Amino acid sequence: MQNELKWRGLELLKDGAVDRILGWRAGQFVYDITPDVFTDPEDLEKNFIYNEFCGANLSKYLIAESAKEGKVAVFLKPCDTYSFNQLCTEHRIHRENVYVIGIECYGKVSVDALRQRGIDGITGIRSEMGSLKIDTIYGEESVPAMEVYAERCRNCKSKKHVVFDELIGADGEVVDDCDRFDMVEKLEQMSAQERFEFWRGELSRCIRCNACRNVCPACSCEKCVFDNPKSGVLNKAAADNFEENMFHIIRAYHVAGRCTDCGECSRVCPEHIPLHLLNRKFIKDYNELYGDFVAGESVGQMSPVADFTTDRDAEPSVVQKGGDQ
Amino acid sequence: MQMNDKEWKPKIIAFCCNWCSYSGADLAGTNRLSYPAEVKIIRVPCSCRVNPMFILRAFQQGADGVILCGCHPGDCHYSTGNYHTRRRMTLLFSMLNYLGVESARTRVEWVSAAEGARFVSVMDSFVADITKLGPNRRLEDLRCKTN
Amino acid sequence: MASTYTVTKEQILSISGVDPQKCMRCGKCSATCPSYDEMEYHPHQFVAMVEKGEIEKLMGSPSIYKCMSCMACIQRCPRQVEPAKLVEAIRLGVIRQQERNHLKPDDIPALLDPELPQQAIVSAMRKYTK
Amino acid sequence: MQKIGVFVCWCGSNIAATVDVKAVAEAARKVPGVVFSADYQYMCSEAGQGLIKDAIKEHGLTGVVVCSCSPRMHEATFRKAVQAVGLNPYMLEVANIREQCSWVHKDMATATEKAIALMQAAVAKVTLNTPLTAGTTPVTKRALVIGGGIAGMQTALDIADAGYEVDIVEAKPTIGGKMAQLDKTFPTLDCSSCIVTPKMVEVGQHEKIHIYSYSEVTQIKGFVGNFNVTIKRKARYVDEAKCTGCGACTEKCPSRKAPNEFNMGLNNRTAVYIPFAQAVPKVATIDPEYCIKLTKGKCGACAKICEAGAINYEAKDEYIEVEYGAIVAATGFEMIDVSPYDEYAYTQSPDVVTSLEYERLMNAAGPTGGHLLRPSDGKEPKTIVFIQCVGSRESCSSGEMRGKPYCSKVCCMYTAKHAMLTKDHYPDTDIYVFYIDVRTPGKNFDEFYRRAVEQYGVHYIKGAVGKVTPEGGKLKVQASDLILNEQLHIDADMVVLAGAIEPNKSARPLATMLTASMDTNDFFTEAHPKLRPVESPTAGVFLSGMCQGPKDIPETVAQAGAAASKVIGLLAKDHLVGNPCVAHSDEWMCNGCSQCETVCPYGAITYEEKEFRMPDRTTKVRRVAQVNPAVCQGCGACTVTCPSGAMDLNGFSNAEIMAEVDALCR
Amino acid sequence: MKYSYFPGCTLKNKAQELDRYGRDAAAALGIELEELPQWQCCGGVYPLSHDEIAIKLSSVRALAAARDDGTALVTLCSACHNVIKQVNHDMQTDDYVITRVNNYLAEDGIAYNGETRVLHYLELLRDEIGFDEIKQKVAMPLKGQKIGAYYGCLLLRPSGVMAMDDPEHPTIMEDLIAALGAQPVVYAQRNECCGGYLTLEDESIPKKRAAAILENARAQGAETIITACPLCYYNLKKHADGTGVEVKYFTELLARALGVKEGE
Repeated sequence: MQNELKWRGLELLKDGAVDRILGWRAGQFVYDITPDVFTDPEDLEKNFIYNEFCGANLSKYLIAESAKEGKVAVFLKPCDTYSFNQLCTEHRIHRENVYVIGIECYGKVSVDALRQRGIDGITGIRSEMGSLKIDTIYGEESVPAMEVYAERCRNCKSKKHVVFDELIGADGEVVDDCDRFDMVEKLEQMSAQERFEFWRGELSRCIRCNACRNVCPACSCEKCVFDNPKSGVLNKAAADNFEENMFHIIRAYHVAGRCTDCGECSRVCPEHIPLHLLNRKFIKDYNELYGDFVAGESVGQMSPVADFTTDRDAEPSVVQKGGDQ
Repeated sequence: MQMNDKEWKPKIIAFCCNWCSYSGADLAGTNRLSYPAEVKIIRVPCSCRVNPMFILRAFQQGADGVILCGCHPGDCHYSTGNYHTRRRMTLLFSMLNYLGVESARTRVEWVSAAEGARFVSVMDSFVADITKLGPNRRLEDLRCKTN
Repeated sequence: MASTYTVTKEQILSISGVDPQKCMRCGKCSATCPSYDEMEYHPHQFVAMVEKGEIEKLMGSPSIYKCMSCMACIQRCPRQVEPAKLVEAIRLGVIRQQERNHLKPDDIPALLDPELPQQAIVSAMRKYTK
Repeated sequence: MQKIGVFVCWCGSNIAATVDVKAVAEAARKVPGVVFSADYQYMCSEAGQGLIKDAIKEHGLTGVVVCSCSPRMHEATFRKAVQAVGLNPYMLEVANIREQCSWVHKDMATATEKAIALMQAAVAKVTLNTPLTAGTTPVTKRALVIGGGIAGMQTALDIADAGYEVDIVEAKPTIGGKMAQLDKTFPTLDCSSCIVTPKMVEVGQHEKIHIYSYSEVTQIKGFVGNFNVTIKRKARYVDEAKCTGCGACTEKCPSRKAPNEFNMGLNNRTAVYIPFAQAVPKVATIDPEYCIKLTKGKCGACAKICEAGAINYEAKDEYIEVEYGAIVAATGFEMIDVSPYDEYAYTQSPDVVTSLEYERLMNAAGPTGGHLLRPSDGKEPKTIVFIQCVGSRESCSSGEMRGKPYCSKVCCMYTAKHAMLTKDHYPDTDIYVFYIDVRTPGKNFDEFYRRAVEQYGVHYIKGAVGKVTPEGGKLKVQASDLILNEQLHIDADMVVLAGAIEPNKSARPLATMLTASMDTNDFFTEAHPKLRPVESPTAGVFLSGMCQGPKDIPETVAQAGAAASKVIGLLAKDHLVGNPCVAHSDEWMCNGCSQCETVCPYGAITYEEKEFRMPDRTTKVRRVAQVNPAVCQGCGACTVTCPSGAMDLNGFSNAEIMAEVDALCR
Repeated sequence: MKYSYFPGCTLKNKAQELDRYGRDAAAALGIELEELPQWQCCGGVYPLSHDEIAIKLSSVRALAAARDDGTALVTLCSACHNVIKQVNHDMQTDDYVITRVNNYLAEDGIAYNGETRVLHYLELLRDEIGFDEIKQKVAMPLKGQKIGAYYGCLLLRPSGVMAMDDPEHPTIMEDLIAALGAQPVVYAQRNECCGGYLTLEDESIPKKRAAAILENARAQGAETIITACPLCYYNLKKHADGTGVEVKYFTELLARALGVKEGE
């Protein structure tokens, strides 16, 4: 797959069809990968990487890249294409400047999951019929892929590319029986006290590194409210319990109806806070209350959060009274 | 400021839209009806002006309950504002509930300019609910104190 | 003939899926009903009487065996009340009880005519017996 | 640093009896930023206002808080007062310590404590207030009325009589609308054309009114006071300026198969035609669909006969652009297509007609010259069945709804009229009216209906018609009589269907152009259903007649006048002073995502590609939101939907409201 | 073109003509109607009550069989069509029915969610073959014949589900009549009930209904009326003597016009 992508990238660069390629750059380790822009074919040849660790969603970088002169080609996995469409809906991406290469994806590996299994010193990875062969400095390891995929991949919502100019590999289908709301349901069934404790436990670990915000394709404001003294919620660093009481709630609310559940927030969180569970709660709620809606499914959709109906609609009192202290 | 439970009185912020609910509250006054003084009203042009950030801010600053009052659906001075409120607050309250914040601390009520008596009964019941719940400790900015 | 069993209004509403409160009393169901003259209670009365809870009277009336299920009342009702579904629900309320079949298999041979299509017998059995 | 003055009103004993006003004033002095505080018996009195003015001058106050009655009562009074001494009126806040404090609480200590909190919140807010100035925009002193029926004509006349220029755009070749097609009007039974044609003439001759007949509005830009409208003048192939309306062409025209719209298609007209004798403008029009010259290239009979040389087969559609200060929608109504109700056999028998067709059959200028003859065989009908509510009052819960959920309002009355007029001319006619309810609220309306029953012997039957079967020259009507509980079978000669009325089809695209809202039935929505019934929520757009909802002629005329008075009120101003409490977008923070645009009920937000000089001296083109302050009404819906907080509301900014929250939680 | 075919019990017995002519005509039009290897009676009438599940099972079995065969399911008898089409609609939209039916059928290893397209033979003619095409294939045009279509109730109602034609102003049979070279006669009673199964118990209603229908057709000029329903056929034919109106199955006229009717 990597060679196929690289070859296609080279071809596009060389024949001048695009000026830049947005892809993944190899780092020191095989799992140490950075999204980057390649303009030089030689650089691409040498440093472009694509493997089971390339989880990063590249669509957000297009806000800046597509605003520049010339054309940029980008590799998008199925879930990334939803973010791409959503950003197009919000007029953040200059579609005409982007050449979208959809790439097949079966899931991306969580390095932490490997480490938890005691796999360390990783030097290579390849996938073979549902299992992963991992080269380490201690020898080869084989693990069932599903067990070390990131949560968002285990609960993949769609293998279908909702947008592409060309495809490498096959296009898949929307996963109808995906279980991504199971954990949200589990939380909903807890008592208020249990939920509170769960979330305090998670959110109190927040060190306010802003990684979730910076990686999130929906969190792409020109100026974030938390950096803006006029917003009334200026707060640039962890100082009090702002992170528990305000930051993540406001962030989740701000991206509600626009979040495509790409799962980048949880992927990058150094404290392993399951932030996607906040976003999924909103998604689950509006699907149940206002009808199914998938952000980014197509360009120009009206989000149920911004929409309204003059007919009967759920009243705020539908929220189940979690009255216990 | 430490108070024992007997002295404790809830702090309640009521956002009222200028056209219906704020007038409804005025009418309650004109008719000399009475409701608990813990309710403090903030006037907004429309219930749809209320940003979820305001509600979180109120809780963070020590409010024990936040209530939003707007025109009845269909009667919005700006035609559609309260329809937006309805959705936004449904989703926000559900999220707060999900985070373990007692959902009785948040409420939306539709109160028209003619419903002075209803304004009073809404406030009475809301204050009673919050009094029963006791002080808001979950979203208050009290990390040092509670631990 | 009074019914041995009472069937409640709620049961009728649930079996039929009809909301009689949608009725605006225009009478179009009765205006369009081809069985009207043979019925003691007419389609619009089924709606009004179910709404009032007068289920027993309807259960005891031969009218419930006069509906041809032609669905004209369902089709033409301007408020989507679907009176025929009430007639069916009340008839079911009767024939689902023990020994309350309107037509017994033994009765059939006497009613047969050499040309009568099977369809008529099957349909009648479906409508009149349990 | 702001210098704030706090003024506590006693309101006689209204406040002072429950709130310790001195304590409030005292507390105010301790609030940072407050440099002056006072209390007084009646702050709203001349002397009280003087106190405020003097303090502003003396202490150089930059902000004022008045603790008094509800701002809904005296905010305007106090704003005027501070403005008089040079302070921006929006640097004043009112703390409502009467309606929301002294009047609702009994205990002095509690009330005083709350009054102090309310005062502190107001101080916190005013500290963050910034002076606001309302923008002004000039007003183009010309109005556009879309639709030339009785509603449009009346609106135009009333505006024009006040001295303003008015243009009427009418899609048909003549003004007059549906009223010109009616025979008599209820409940007075006066002749419709006798009252409407003089109006048409008045409109046609009014020096301030210009009629664009056979024209359509195709584009609307701008906003209140400053609309720019593109009008399409459809090619009528006859020069309006030259045509004298002599009608010679219509006599010579060999193409005589075009359905006559004026007579509801009950007879035919020529391809070149004047809709009816009293048409305004009285100018011929060539129907390009039926004109032999235009379809086949040969003929030219009309050009030959026309002495004025008005015929021009080469004419093309023309587009003109005109500026207006106000727009009135008066697009009127149509009757629904009743053919889906074929249980009434409308498509199967020519003797089943709609009420509007019946109207023409009764009219002296109609296809039968006023003799009631049934269309199939030209015989006088002896038995006539009227069916009410055909397509009105239908349930809207199903996707396959044929009709409309509302009551069409006028059918009960015009059917009583039809019945009586028929009985007047043909007393031995048997008339049956099948009704669900007879709705006659209106002056002399119920009396009118009762006359039909009691004096004329019209058979009113509570029930519905289920089926009409044309057979052997008769219409077999099967119906129910709910009172007698029987099914009726009537052999009728004619059946008249009171079809539901619906808004004219042109209304929906017009609403889109106007960004005016509509309900699910395509009636225009009023700005407030009770208090602003003739205004659209979109500023500068007004509603006249049936386009807003079913109504009869007097109601239409009344609404037309009301719309006109609103237009006159607008055009009387040289400049529009806006409400400064409107939304505004910080262009540097705007993401360009369009969420605000989608929630704005007024279409006040547009997007623009703008060039920005970046700190590194490069320029960047960004898509940013622009709020038109003349259109924005200040609801704030956009401010909440804006993810970046670029959108804020003057007078109720995020920071101001949060400051109030903070103060009240303290 | 291949379709699964559900004849229904009446067409195997008292209405064999309806079936035979239908099959012959289909063959002449190049349509392969393959009778489902196993089918059970549709039940004759669609249950109007929401809680009747068992009655719907035979229809679902037929529908599932057609689905497994990858073909649309064609019916000819109006009653079968009405039942099967309505059941199919339930299986697409009504969760209450879907769950319960599938629970019953799980034993037989059947799971069905309304995937099959149900076509009445008339729809097959109109939508799959096309009346223009049929017109081309007419060998013996029914010139000069004045024919009224009799729809009855089952083909059209409830219209939201049946979706065959406008319930008050249907044209599908008239268009067929015109395609066969005859002159269609429109008469208002064509979509009114014939009396249906009431004929078993009480003949008076069908008698009255038949008289009204036949009289109306005759008065509007029809010499023949055609139907797709064996029960309508029975009720009408029984009372047609002396009215001057003949009652026929539409397939008979179709077969004749196509030149495949035996003995002609």
